[in-house]
Amino acid sequence: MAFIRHNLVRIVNAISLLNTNFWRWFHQLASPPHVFALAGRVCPWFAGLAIIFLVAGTYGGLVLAPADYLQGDGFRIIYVHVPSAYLGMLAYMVMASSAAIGFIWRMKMAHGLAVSAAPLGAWFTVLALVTGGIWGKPMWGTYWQWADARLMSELMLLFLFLGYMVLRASFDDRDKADRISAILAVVGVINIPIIHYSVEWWSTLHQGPTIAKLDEPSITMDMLMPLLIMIIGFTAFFGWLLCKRLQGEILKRERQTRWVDGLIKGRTA
Amino acid sequence: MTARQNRMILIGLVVTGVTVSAFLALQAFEENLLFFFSPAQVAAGEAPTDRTFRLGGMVLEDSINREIGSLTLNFIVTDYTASIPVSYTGVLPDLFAENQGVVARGTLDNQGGFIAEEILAKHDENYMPPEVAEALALSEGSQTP
Amino acid sequence: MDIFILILLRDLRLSFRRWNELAMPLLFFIIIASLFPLASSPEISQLRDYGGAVLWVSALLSSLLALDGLFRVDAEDGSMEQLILSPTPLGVIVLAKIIAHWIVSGVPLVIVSPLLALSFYLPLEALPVFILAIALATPILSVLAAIGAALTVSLRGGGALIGLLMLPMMVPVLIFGTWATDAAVQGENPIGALLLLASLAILSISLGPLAAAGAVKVAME
Amino acid sequence: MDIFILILLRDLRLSFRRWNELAMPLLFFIIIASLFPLASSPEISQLRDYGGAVLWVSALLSSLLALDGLFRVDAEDGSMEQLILSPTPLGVIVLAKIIAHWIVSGVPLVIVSPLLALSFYLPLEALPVFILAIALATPILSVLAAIGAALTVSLRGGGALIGLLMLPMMVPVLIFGTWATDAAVQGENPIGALLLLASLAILSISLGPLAAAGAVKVAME
Amino acid sequence: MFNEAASLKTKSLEVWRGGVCLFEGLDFTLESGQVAIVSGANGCGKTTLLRILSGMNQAAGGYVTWRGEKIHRLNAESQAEIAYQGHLDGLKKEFTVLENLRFYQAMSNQKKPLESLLEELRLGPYQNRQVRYLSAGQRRRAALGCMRVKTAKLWLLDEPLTNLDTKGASLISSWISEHAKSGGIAVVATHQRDSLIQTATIEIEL
Amino acid sequence: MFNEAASLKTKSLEVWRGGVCLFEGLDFTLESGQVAIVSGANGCGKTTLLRILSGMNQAAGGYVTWRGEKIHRLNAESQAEIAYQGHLDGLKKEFTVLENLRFYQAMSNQKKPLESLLEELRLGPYQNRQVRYLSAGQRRRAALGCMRVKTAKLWLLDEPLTNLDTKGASLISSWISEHAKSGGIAVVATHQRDSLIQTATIEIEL
Ligand code: HEM
Ligand SMILES: Nc1ncnc2c1ncn2[C@@H]1O[C@H](COP(=O)(O)OP(=O)(O)OP(=O)(O)O)[C@@H](O)[C@H]1O
Ligand SMILES: Nc1ncnc2c1ncn2[C@@H]1O[C@H](COP(=O)(O)OP(=O)(O)OP(=O)(O)O)[C@@H](O)[C@H]1O
Ligand SMILES: [Mg+2]
Ligand SMILES: [Mg+2]
Repeated sequence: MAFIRHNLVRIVNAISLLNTNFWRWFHQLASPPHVFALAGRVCPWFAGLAIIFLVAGTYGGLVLAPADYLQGDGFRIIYVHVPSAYLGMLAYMVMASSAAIGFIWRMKMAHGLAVSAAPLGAWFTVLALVTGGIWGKPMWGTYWQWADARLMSELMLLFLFLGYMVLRASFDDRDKADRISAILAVVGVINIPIIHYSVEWWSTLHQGPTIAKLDEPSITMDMLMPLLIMIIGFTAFFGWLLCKRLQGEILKRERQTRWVDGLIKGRTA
Repeated sequence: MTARQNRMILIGLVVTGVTVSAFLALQAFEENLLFFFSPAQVAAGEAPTDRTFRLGGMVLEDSINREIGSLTLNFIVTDYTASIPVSYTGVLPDLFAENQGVVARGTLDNQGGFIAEEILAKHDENYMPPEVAEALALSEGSQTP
Repeated sequence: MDIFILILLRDLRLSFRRWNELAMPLLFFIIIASLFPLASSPEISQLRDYGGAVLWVSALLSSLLALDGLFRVDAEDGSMEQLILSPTPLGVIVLAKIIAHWIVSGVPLVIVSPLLALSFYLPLEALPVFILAIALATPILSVLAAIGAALTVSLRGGGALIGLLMLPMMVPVLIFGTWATDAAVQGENPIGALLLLASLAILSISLGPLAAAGAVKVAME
Repeated sequence: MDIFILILLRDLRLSFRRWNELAMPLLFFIIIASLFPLASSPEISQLRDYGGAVLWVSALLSSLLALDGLFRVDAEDGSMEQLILSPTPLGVIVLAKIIAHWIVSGVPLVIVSPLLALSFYLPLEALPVFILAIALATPILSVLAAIGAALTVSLRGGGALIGLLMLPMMVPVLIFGTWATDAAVQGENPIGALLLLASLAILSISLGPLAAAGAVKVAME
Repeated sequence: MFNEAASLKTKSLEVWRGGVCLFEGLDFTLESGQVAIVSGANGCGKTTLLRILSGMNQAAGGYVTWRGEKIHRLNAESQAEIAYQGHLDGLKKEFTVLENLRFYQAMSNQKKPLESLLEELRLGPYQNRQVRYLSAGQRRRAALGCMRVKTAKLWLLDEPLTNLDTKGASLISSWISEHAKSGGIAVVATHQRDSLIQTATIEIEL
Repeated sequence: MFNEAASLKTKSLEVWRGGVCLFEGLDFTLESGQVAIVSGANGCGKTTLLRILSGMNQAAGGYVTWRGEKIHRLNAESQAEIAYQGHLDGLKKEFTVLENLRFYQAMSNQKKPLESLLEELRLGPYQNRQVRYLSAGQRRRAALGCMRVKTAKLWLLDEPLTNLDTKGASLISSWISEHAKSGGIAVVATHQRDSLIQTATIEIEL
């Protein structure tokens, strides 16, 4: 009994320590100079990762991976289509969740992150739509199907990104823009599960999940590896751009403060 | 009623609402929401007879035959419970082949055949090199004689 | 609860006081539906083919437009300040306003929809499903448009922006609605689409007012 | 003349300042036209059948809606009092306002109409006539809607009333417009319908502003 | 051109509103240099009177003349001599203060530089701010600035002091005195009689 | 329920608007029975302060408490004790005066008869007239009536005397005195300092 009590106390202590550490860390995330520096520090890592993985993945996808038994070499567009489709959704989730955090805890930096993610997400979504369309013409026999739930929901994702950006642009007051557009971003999250599960919920033209499912992937290892590498590469690329944009956004927001002044003077000196 | 109770009631209502809606949505996915009809449904007379609809299934092995001297093509779409003969005139997508998924849009003629205006190929979720596909076909062939 | 009904009645009475606003969505609906046959060669088969689409698009547009003023009018005359400062949670007030608005804009639409459907030669058997679908869809559209209206209260001429912002969320309603209608017209089973509409309706009614209330509060700062 | 240009520029600049209002009619037009294929089975033959009708009805609606605020905004912030008391005849000012509004709402519509027409599979040969017809029709619709707007300035949410008042006069425009389009599509001679539209356009531009100015003056008393 | 002397006359004005006679038999004449203060309880018809004097509303009986002509049938030159500032500001919220001033200046074909006016109104730092971000009193000052740029001969002011601070109020009162001294005419409706009475030559009690 | 005494406190409030710091380090405490007059030039931040006190806006730094709780996180009971009347009236133009009063009364669960209030406001003859047909001062009186029916403990009034005639102004000033005497608290922003200063216990100069 005493043993259990002793251990319980230790666990509780550990948790509370973790908890205080977490909150300290969380509050640091509210401080612009800190976030600016943090973004600056992780940026090169993302850049390096992105370059290595994108090169390796491209080589793997174009050269090492065998042609598909059915689609031949045409299937290789998968190495762009799938990562960009994932990244579009990931970017939306990053945008919506940081906007929500910003709204609830009034954290300006979180809003900054959301703003930075939006155009990136839009571009990835465009890429997914375009590569999908290009792929669809030879494979399905059409670029586009209005009645297909996957395609429609992906298009709506693009509209959500655009709507978010347009809404922001129509406010002159940044604070208000942050908080109001956060609501739109959060409401739009409902689209994400729809995109993902659309192929299961409705019988559509778009194929079902190949890798993103509980079963074993329905793709052989030699084709899968480059795909995974590309996905990691795309993600790192996204992280890289996100850090860069976040830094820019912070400078824009904090341009009147002393630390930015100091930063600029330090650079020019 | 105190403000606190009021608040709890409101939260309760919201939670109930979300639960009910999730339940209804799951219920809806039990019903099939059709992008296309399967041959079995067509055979059972569930498909409309007087207008265009989409027919989806697999192209039956050895069923494709071209009419000589024209672009017209006849083949059979099956879901392994029922089969529907389809005829189509026009260009085909690359993926159109025997044993592959296909979605055809068109109308039923009065002999129970299907006249397609448009053929779309539907790819499944499997990707593999040709060797693997052959091996797989072999093993499946041996399992289901 | 009392306050809920109070606001509901207030908004209803206001709409009846400015009857022209009341008539707006209905008139709009009728314009579309009656001008269409005028603008195209009205052959029965054709009308039937696109009748459903016309009805659904006009329902969507009329709820988009009618709701533009939902919060703006209150914001401009200062009532919104009073509502925000009232002890009742703003979400409840917003819900009451949405429902009042649905009663004056959605319900008439539901009521005339059979007439319009018949004038587009929709088969009689499909009518109940069509009406049910419209009845389920209009509240969703109202809630969505209300969120859009709340996001744009402090911007002039929010109408177009509401459209842009809420379109991604309205499209599914449109699609499920036409699915249900088509299924019914073709004698198929519309239950799936109807269930989806019902689920969306309940979801939007339970969460939508919260989002709209949050947006209004921020916008009025 | 100076004043005419002054007001024209002021209204244009205002529209660009509230750019979302500027985008309104265009966006509206695009939404309508793109929701249609979504809501119906988007088959080429059908789309072509009702494409013309969709385009015309949505052009009509978007000019109706966009003009609701033409005088109301000025009336509510007191600018209208100042304009009425200015030495320039009110008719001139009203004309400038209508033209400014047509530039930001009608012209974009004319510009996108070929795109939409193509997306509805209107034949290429019919395009010039269609564009010309839209270009002639939008000013008429703007003037008519402006008269309606003037009649209802002093009422809130006059939108529906405008519709009601102006609908009978807009119907001919719609009919001539679709005549011209249909004629062009079927390779017939569209000149008659186009001439009718042109004569209506000139008539409405010369008399409409006077009527609208009179109505505004009375409404502001 | 103006053969009649600048004078505003009313002749047995009779005004009805909502089925009630607000006043009748109102006669007065204002000559160059005169300032009339219109006072009275809320709802006694001050706003209505000013609108009638401007020609926007019509009286049930009697008439108003400016330079001997009926007020609602003035030619362009005479019309340009009249400036009215009502309860509403007449500013475009989306325009900056400067843009609003410029617009009304251009409407009356004036071209003077605006710096000193902005200075007087203490709107200098706000000249490039959109009106919708101004405080109530700043808006009012901008609106009065717009009235000022017209350089009209007859001023009709409805509660010009609303929302103005002490400095603003004394600025307006000095404007009115100056205007009268330089031969202008003003009719001012106000509840803050004390702040403006020293500028007045006539008081109209409704 | 209310274990804390009714008091409104601000703690080192700091307010920014449009990139400018309007004021900072504003501390004051108002206890039951106190009336604060907020005065200052146009644009000094009176409206902003009142909105922050009401909880509608948030300050850049510092905070406001009512009965010891942060103002924007009040529970329903405390929230019901606050009445705010800004530059805007909050009246529905399509409703009659009586309907507007009844609505705000019902919103605060009050049920007293309204005759005497209408009498005081001199709106008796207009009680069944739609607000859009009222004169500016009559509207303002109706709006203040709507504030009055809430029987709130804390009054936040932004220029209540705007457009009011002399009688109206002295009515409001007597309301404020009475309110303070019966244990209420009021914060009143005004430019007509003279008309209200005798009711004040504190003056806040911004
Ligand atoms: C415009 C057309 C297309 C669009 C908008 C589109 C959209 C998407 C999206 C959003 C995803 C990610 C889904 C998720 O992660 O849940 C995805 C995945 C995928 N798509 Fe597409 N796609 C299109 C065309 C195609 C075509 C033509 C093919 C091949 C025939 C294809 C093959 C795939 C594959 C293999 C995946 C990965 C599936 C998984 O493992 O989850 N897509 N697509
Ligand atoms: N939304 C806004 N954005 C930027 N600046 C604003 C905004 N609202 C107000 N301001 C500025 O903040 C300052 C304070 O405004 P506020 O309305 O509080 O003044 P006030 O003291 O009430 O003035 P008044 O006596 O004129 O009513 C003003 O200079 C105004 O220009
Ligand atoms: N459109 C209208 N219809 C009916 N009655 C009206 C209308 N406009 C004003 N009234 C009434 O006419 C009377 C005079 O209104 P007016 O606005 O001229 O008063 P005022 O002297 O300017 O008052 P205030 O000092 O409040 O501004 C008021 O009793 C008002 O109720
Ligand atoms: Mg008045
Ligand atoms: Mg103020």
